[in-house]
Amino acid sequence: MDLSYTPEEEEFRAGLRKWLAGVLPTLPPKPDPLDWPGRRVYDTGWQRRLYDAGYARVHWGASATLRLIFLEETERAGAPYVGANFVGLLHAGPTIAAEGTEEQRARWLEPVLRGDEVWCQGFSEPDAGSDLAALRTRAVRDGDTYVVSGAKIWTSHAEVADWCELLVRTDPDAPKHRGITWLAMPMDAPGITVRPLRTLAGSDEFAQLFLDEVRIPVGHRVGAENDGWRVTMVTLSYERGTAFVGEVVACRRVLVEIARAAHKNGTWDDPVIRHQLGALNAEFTALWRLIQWNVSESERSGGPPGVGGSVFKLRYSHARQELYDAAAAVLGPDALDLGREWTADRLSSLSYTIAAGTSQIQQNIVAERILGLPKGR
Amino acid sequence: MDLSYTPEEEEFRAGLRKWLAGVLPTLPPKPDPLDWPGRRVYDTGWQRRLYDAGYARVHWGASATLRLIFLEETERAGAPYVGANFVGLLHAGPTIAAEGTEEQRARWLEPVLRGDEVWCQGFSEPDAGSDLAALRTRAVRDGDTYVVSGAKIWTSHAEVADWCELLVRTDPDAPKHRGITWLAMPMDAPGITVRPLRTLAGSDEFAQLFLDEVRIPVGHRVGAENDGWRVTMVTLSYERGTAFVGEVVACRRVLVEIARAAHKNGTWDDPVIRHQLGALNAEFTALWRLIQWNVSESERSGGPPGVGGSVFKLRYSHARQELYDAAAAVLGPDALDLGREWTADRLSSLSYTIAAGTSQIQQNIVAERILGLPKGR
Amino acid sequence: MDFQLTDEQRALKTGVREMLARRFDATALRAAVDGGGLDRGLWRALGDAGFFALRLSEEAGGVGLGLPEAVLLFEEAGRALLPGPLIATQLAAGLVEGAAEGATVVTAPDGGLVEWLAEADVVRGDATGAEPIRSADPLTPLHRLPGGGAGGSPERALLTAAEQLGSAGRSTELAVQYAREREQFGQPIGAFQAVKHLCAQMLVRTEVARAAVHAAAVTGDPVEIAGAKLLADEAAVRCARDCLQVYGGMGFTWEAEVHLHLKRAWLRRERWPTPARGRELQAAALEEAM
Amino acid sequence: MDFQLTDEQRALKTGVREMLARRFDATALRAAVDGGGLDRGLWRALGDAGFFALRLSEEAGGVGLGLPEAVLLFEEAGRALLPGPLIATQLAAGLVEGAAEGATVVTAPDGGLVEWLAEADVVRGDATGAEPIRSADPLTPLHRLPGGGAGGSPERALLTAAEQLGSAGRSTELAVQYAREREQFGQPIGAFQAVKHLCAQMLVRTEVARAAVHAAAVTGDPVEIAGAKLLADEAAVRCARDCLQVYGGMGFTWEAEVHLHLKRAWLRRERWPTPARGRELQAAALEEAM
Repeated sequence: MDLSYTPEEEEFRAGLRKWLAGVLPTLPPKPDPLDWPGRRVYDTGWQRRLYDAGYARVHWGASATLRLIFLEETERAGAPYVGANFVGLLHAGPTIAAEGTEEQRARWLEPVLRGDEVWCQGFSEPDAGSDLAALRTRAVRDGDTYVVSGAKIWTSHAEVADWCELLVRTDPDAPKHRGITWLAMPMDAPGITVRPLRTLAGSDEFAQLFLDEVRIPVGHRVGAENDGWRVTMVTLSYERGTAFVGEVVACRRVLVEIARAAHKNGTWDDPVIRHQLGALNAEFTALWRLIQWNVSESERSGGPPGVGGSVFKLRYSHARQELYDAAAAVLGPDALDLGREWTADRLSSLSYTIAAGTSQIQQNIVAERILGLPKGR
Repeated sequence: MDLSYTPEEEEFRAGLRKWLAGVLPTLPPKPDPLDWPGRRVYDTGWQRRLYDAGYARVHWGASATLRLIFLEETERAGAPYVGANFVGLLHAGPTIAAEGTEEQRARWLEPVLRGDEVWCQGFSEPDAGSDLAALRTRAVRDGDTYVVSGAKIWTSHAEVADWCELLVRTDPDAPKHRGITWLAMPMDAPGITVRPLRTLAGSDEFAQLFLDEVRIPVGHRVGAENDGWRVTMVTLSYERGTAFVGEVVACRRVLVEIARAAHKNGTWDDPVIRHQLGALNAEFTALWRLIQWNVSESERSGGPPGVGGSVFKLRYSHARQELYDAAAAVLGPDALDLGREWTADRLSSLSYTIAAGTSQIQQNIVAERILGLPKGR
Repeated sequence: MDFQLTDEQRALKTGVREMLARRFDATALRAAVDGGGLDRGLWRALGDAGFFALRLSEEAGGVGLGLPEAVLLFEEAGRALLPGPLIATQLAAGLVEGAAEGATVVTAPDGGLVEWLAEADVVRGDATGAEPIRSADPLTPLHRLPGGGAGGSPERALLTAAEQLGSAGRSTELAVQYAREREQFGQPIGAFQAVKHLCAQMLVRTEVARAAVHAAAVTGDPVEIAGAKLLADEAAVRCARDCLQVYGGMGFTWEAEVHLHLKRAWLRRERWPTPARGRELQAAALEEAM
Repeated sequence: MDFQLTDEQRALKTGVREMLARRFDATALRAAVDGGGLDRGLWRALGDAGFFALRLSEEAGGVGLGLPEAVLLFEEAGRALLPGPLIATQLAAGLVEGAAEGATVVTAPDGGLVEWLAEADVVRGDATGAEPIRSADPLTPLHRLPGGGAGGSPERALLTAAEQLGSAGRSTELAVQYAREREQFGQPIGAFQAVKHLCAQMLVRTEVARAAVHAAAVTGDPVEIAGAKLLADEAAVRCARDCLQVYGGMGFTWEAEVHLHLKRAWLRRERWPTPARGRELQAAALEEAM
């Protein structure tokens, strides 16, 4: 049980802090949330600066501890969010790094790290949500090309992405987990229609993709044909690992801000509110420690984060919703004001117990894979 | 929507109140909780007074509204609990009244009402808890006698009961719900062993029954052979109906007492405690109204309470546990003192989400029978 | 004692539901969500149907019914997500000209907020200094009042509770319907215990709230009304929340009805008495019972 | 940073678990539950094994280990339901003669209660006016102190949290084991989602508490310790409660181990800081961070 960092890690942290302090004031103003091309330019520009300063490689290849420090410090300093680079850096990138050929890694990884190329994700389908493996987008082999038709949903940055990591069904007769293939789809290929999808938060953050005989070269396949499910699980367990580090740091900051707001509007004097915020302080401190525990574990095992990520996600998604419920309790009637940052954040927080595996699915995973409870008949 | 009572009902209430005020001071002192014969004498003595005063018939036959008033007023006046008469009045009695022959009704009902005979229940078995229909106690027909062997658990008042309402398996080859028969077993029959069963509350309130070739005449069967499951469901839905009326009245009184204790020890000044108690006040008021709603519904339909009883039980069992958790919050360290009445009551309250169908089973019932959701494969 | 609805009450409820299904169908709802403003034609139709004059005596041109009937009406309004300052207008019937007929739109401050201030013809109460805010509920334009909300009236609280109850019932209905139809892992999701138990708890919350709201309508007791609002607030918010969980990603879209119930339930919870205030009122009642 | 246990720590944990399995087996537990009083032989054996001298320096005849190792020890004690004023005695090692060796039994008031007062050789702190009560925990005789509990020490709070954590882990283990074996409706009850999800939440609560308690042991920070106790209290109580629900009727018997964890968890929750106090301490820390 050692929570101290090595001299090298401390040096990395100090260097990063110094660099951030110098570079952040020089950033251009943030683009409008609805300006997708502007957001791409902003996000990839930031990524390019990280690359040039040598910080891009922290996303894979580097130790999990360095990644933890990187995410902690960038969030603390108020650096731009990963944004348009999310799928490239945290989903497609790690997948290609782990499962791609030498050639594929050379082709796709560097542009992601440099902020030259943006990826989006084509996993979910309207009829395959929790049951992701039930996806029906079909890919039929035609010589050295896959011809793909179907529909995908919940795709971010689709409007400005260069690539889409796509799951398709290549063998409709195989058991559902065994007929899936992972493809990299160029977003400028003919046959792709992008339609914005409005969420309950009122944002057009996501899109639907309609694919009509899109032709994708066989060389864009990562992993073997029909082995896409296994290939994908690498990505998903990665997401459940350290992907939330920055968010937990941010939640702890928001909690302090909520306490400040409570002081200001007098609700701090109400012990019910104070206890609610106090309990959340203990909660987010513990979640931070749990992240450190998970990172240590993945450093030891050398692999991607294990199912322990499900434990974290179950608790964190709930805690995040409680955080914004507490914000609403402090705000009172102002919680109905969309002009308040926390009101919009509260609405987005609702997706946390649903996206990337509902809490119900996560509980099945924990019960069956960690605790060894039997599957139901 | 009418919550007022008819002149006849008000007259019944006034008469009962007056009678209770006169009779309660004349009752003998309460027996020691471990003195089973003494408890039987006390409980049946009270039942006999009710009978003589004309109030015994309220348990079945009378309107549900009169029963409601009866249970409300006796609880409010601090009259003795139904105690040893519980199974006779609330389980076996209603079953025999609904499903017994003319002769059986004549034989068994009057002695229950008069407090002459005490019943106990032999339903649950160690391996058939939530899955009651999986019971394995066997009854083999030998002429006009059933020969019964097996084991039963969670039997109250077994030491002093005259009769036991028993569920046995008469057809081991039939689907599990179709091979069960309801029998009235005389508790003095040879082959019955009663062994006390200590609960986590430290009381010996229950017993286990071991049955070794106990001979029961065929004439003691209520309903047809192998039809015992249906016969029993009448009893169980009865239990989920108005059986908790007195307890809800008692809970509301306890809540006021807890508030008084909070005033006394200063915890009332803590808004967290005050809000907890305030929320419970709203809760128990609503549960009382829900009882009135359920009673009205059963008056209209003319039958036993419907599945609405499951809705009530789900919420009430939880609310009762919250009530005693609130008592513990008010008591602080005194909540660890078994000398305090609420400490023991808190321990017993733990059984409420388990006994007579766990909350999990009740939720299945509500989801499948009321909401029409499909059974899982 | 017969706590069930009378035949007349049942007929009233069915009548209102059918009227709303006709006059405020899915298309009208979408239009309202997309910022159509207050539909004066619909308001007038509600007036013609006696929605606002319900509790006005027959001599005064009203329907002459009581609080229990008003509760049934507002349950249906909550269920249908009917927009507009319905409660303020009904409470103004007979007091503000045109309110009973649906010719005048009346609003009133409540809990630090004023709904539909810009569109209302008459404001009852003090809305000085009210500033427009971007309402989280797309069906209700809002102004924020400086300072907190003052006290409110039990009648308003009861009718708000009725709206919450209707909304809770609708969220339950939506979740159950979706759970029956949506298939995942080769069976309807409603066959999974996790979903089944979510739905069962939704029903329990709704039915407990119903008993509380209906009883409070009969007794008119202010403490009982405060308790009913507490339970109805919780039922509406949590049922909408759970409905969203049952819907999964599909509930997260702007097009699904689910989020409208959640946002409206949040808004109504801010009306007097808020849950914190309601618990204090209940505690005070306990104190009196000591 | 390597937050995992070192090999030495793992070995220590295993060693203690094995020692307790030998010296305090199921029969010894039953005897203790049935009111056997404090087992002085066991106490001495714990002393010989270094349980009390663990954090005493080697020069002073101790084992020379730190808070993290002490936490592992008390986790095992909590898991095994080991009776006696263990924490007070360990904290007295080096200060009270014979405590380190297990020759002296030391108790101390905490949170308005004193455990094992009649059997202790030494009382640290003021137990004036202590009155015996009928303890709800059959494994811990109790005296009640007049007035409330005063403040406590972070070290005591941390070791209490460690006991709670061990108990939470054990309740989870018991529930999972029972869920795998108990069959109802033709399959192990652990195959039903309702039971599965109860168990999953038990594990989540335990693992979050573990991260909090272990980190607090490393940093020794009083605020972090208070937060760890808050989470460990909740984990221990709710896991025992849920374990009871998984066990159903079978958990309701005196013979099942389940209730012993629940009662002990309730008792430890009353030690300083109680959850209410812990939340205030956390709120105060938030105030400082503003």
